[in-house]
Amino acid sequence: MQTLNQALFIFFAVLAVVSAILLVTRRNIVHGAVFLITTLLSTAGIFLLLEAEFLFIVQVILYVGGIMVLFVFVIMLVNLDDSMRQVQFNRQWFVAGALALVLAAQFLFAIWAGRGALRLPAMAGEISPKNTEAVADALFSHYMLPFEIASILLLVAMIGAVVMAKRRVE
Amino acid sequence: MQRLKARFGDAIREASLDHKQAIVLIAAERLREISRYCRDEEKFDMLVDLTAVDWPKREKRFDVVLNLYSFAKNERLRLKAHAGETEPAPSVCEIWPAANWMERECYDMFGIVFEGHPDLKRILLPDEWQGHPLRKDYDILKQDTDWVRENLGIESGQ
Amino acid sequence: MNDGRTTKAISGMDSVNTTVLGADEIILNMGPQHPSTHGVLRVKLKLDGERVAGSECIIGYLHRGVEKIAEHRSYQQFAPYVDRMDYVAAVSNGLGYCEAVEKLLGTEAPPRARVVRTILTELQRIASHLLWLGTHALDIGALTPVFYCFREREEILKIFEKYCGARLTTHAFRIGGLQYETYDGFEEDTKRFCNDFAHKIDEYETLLTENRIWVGRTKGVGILNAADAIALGVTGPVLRASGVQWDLRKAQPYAAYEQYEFDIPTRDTGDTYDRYVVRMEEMRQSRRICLQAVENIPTGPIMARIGKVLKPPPGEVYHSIEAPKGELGYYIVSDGTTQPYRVRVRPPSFINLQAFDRMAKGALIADVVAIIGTIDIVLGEVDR
Amino acid sequence: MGHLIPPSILPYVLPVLYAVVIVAVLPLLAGYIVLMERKVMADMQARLGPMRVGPHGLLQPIADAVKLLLKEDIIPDKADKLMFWFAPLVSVTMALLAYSALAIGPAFQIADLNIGLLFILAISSLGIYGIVLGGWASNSHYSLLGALRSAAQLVSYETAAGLALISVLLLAGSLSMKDIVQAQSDQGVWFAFSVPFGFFIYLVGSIAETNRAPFDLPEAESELVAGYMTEYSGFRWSLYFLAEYANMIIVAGIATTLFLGGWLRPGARYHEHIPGTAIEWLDALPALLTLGVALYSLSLAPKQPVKIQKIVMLLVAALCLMVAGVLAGALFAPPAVLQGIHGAFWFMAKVFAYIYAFLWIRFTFPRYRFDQLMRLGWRFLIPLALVNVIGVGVAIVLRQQWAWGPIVSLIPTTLGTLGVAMLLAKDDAPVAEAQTADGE
Repeated sequence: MQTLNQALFIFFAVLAVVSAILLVTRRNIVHGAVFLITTLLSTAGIFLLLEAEFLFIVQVILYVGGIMVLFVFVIMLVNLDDSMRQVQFNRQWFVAGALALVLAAQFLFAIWAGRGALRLPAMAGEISPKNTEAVADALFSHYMLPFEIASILLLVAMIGAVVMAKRRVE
Repeated sequence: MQRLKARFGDAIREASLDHKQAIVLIAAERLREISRYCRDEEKFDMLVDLTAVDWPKREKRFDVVLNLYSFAKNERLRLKAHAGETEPAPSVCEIWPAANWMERECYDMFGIVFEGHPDLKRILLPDEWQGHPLRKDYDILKQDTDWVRENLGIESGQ
Repeated sequence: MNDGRTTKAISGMDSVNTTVLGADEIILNMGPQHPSTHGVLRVKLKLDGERVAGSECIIGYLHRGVEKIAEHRSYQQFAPYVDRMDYVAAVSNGLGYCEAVEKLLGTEAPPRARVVRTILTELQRIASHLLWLGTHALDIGALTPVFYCFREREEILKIFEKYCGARLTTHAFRIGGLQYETYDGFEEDTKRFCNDFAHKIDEYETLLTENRIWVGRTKGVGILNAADAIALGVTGPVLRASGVQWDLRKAQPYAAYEQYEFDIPTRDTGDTYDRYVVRMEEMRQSRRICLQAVENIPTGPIMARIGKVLKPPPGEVYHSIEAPKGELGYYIVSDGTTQPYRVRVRPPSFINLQAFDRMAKGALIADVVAIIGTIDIVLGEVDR
Repeated sequence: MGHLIPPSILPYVLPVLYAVVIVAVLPLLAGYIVLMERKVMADMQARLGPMRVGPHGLLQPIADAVKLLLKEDIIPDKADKLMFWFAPLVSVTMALLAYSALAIGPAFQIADLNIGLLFILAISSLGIYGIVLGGWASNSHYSLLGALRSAAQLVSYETAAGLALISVLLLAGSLSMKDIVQAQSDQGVWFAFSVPFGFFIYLVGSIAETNRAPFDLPEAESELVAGYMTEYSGFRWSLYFLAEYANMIIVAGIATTLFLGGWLRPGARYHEHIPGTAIEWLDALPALLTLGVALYSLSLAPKQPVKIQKIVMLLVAALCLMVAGVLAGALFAPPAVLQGIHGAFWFMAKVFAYIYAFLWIRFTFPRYRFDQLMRLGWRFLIPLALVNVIGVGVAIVLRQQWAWGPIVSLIPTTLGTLGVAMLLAKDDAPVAEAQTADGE
């Protein structure tokens, strides 16, 4: 079981990184969108490896099934022919590179500092109890308030969308 | 028909009955005015058909023929007006919108120009076609050979 | 034969501009080879998103110059050409032409011929409406009615085949009467057809009339009010669906229609659903006429005494009949020779199609298909 | 067998085996559903349907498959090559992936995820990408319009179908397919009867989700020629076709598991025994049915015109006899095996019944217009589904709080939902109502 899990983990990790890089460098925006989807799916895969299948499902349905569909919709509706022809890499290439280096340095330092804790934890005994129930209990007991606030926020957003759509129709 | 004669007098050239169908020959210039009169007072509210007949030997060679029908009186009337090859005939599109395509077809087949028509262009034949087929002098085998050759790439349609 | 139109179509085709669903309109070309334009009709639609901003019908792909040919044929020789115009209702074309020439000659077909002509024309009307219903339903997406309609239409075509040997372009009538005596099983066949046709119509009705989606797709689509209809010269079921109670068979009876009583179905809103209901009702009325006519077909000659060579006196005549699509008129000018000087055909489909632009304005793309179907056009008649 | 395979991958062997079986059987099954569709369509339209290839057209699917393989595979020149190749793959893989959680029989399930249903929903919602990318890649105006329309349709009807499923989950209490069926057998009633509205909404939602029948607007022949599939041809087109039929089977599978009691034998409580034996009448039914089919095809064999068709017919008869033998043999096997085999039979029978309903609806109803379709989805189905969920919730509270019987508690809520449905229908289709008001 151990080797297979690790093999899968490595596969997902590499897939995520590669598609992220490809995502940024693509000229054709639709290819970019597809690579973004592969990145999200590979992170979902990693969730699954950690037996957090509820998170896996939420990631798949919410991100890939919902938000990305919106992305692809917008890409289709907006006329992209002229935007594709513009030069992708303009002069800020420099500044971006420098910033990335700084960020990378910070990451490395953090990993190096905490290297002691990086041992792969032994598999947590038998497979953890139903992950969904665990998430549900936590959600509705300790984090009741943030859950309600979030739902109200969503409600407001939905109503806002409807109102905007209504005005455009008239 | 008597009412028409009384109303327009000289404009009505002749009025006859052929096969028990009323035919009234009128002056082309007064066509629009007479048709408006027919539609409003005489209740001929439907233009059934508008066509043309080619009499090459006459100096005004074309007969523009309007068949009218009145729902109220369940009667038919045929107005005929002479039109020359060059001078345009008045269009009755504003009185009966039905005339739009029929006048376009007359223009396409006979070459009668209807002035006052919203957009007079050929309806059945391709736009660049030369010649008007239904004229008597347009031989049945004749075709606009250069159009055929240019567009279809074959020697001749026959 | 690669008709000139297609090259023009390709060269003249407005390139569908690349702004996908941008603000400005898109020009969408439907036809001439489009599955639901009932033949070779090309419609140029100016779309604003899904709505039709403007439309222009481009016809002439099937133009064969029938009227020019008429001037080089004798009266009898021209009769078969008439069937080729509205090939779906060939018999009623033939009736119109033969009666027009008979009027020109001043003769009348004998009573027996007139009754048989009425029966065959009414059967042809049912067959034409069946074909219309099948294809119209298919365009809107109902896959089944087309097969039921064609099953019934097959019965009628069998009767035509037994009578005059041909199914579609029958050339069933001759100037002055009929060519053939009715075959001996004629009355039984017609009676059998009419009897079991009654509950067949109810079968279609149950399938479509109360069908929520059918009503949703046809109600309020392609509305044409009475004033517009008369102004545009529209005739036939389209006019009756707009509320004008007018049918040539009642207004100016011809053949043997005055002997039978039947009523004229009309509706008032003039949308696709009303035209559907009017045509279904018309089928029932035609069935009634056929039943009454078959009861007593008078005996007697079937051909008026006119010479082999027809030389009508110079003059002109306009005669029109109620074809399934509308008023089909013949304006024949004769100059005393054996060949007509000018034959003008008043094609109902051609003039009804003119109303398409007014009906399609503001409709959705899906409705355009329904509107073309509801006008019931046959391109052979539109282009002549 | 255990010692042959290294222990570390033992738990994976059975699922992989099942997966291989499903992936192999699916194209064949999809092909035969196409044949079934054409035969049923023909039967409803007073004609015969494919008769020429094999006896009664039984070999037609194989002929179709070969034809599709040989057909030229055209790629439009300005098309986006990568996307054009990738899009149908997405559709097919998502369709096949969704089978992993489907429980065909009590034993026959690839992976009993405890979030089985949610997994299938998630995966089938990814199917949209195949359609949208396909429409975009073929770079033609028609296919793009078709793709956008079908995406909008899928998104809006998925919510309705999802809500309908939630109302059932409240009763079932678990997401795993096996537990849902178990809950139905414990409560002794199929959820279709206890939550009729859930079943109705899901039926309509699933038809819309697989782009079929009255909702097949994206590839409405008359306007957009073939929607997103216009530019595809040959094998690539058949991938889309396979994806569509696979989706149809999944949707039917979900409906069977949730509403029609998965692999439960109809009348699970009815234990009438055949006198003198331990076999229950209903258990013997599958065997008898397949036996009957075998005998019928045997009787047809001599009547086949062509010799080769006689042989094929005999083969079919032999196949049916074998299946009947297996089903009969299972009667005498221990109950676990009996349930396994018969469960699979009942599951497939219900799936085919559900698909038959699909076909039936397809051939009687004309096509919806796009705006009507959206209006029905958003203004009628989704609110009704919400009310239904609330209704079922109230019913459960009634049962727990005041200990009403399971059935009694559901009746008032169902009636309440019915009332709301009438209300919604009233204002939703003013057009139709107005017609009947003044009509005949």
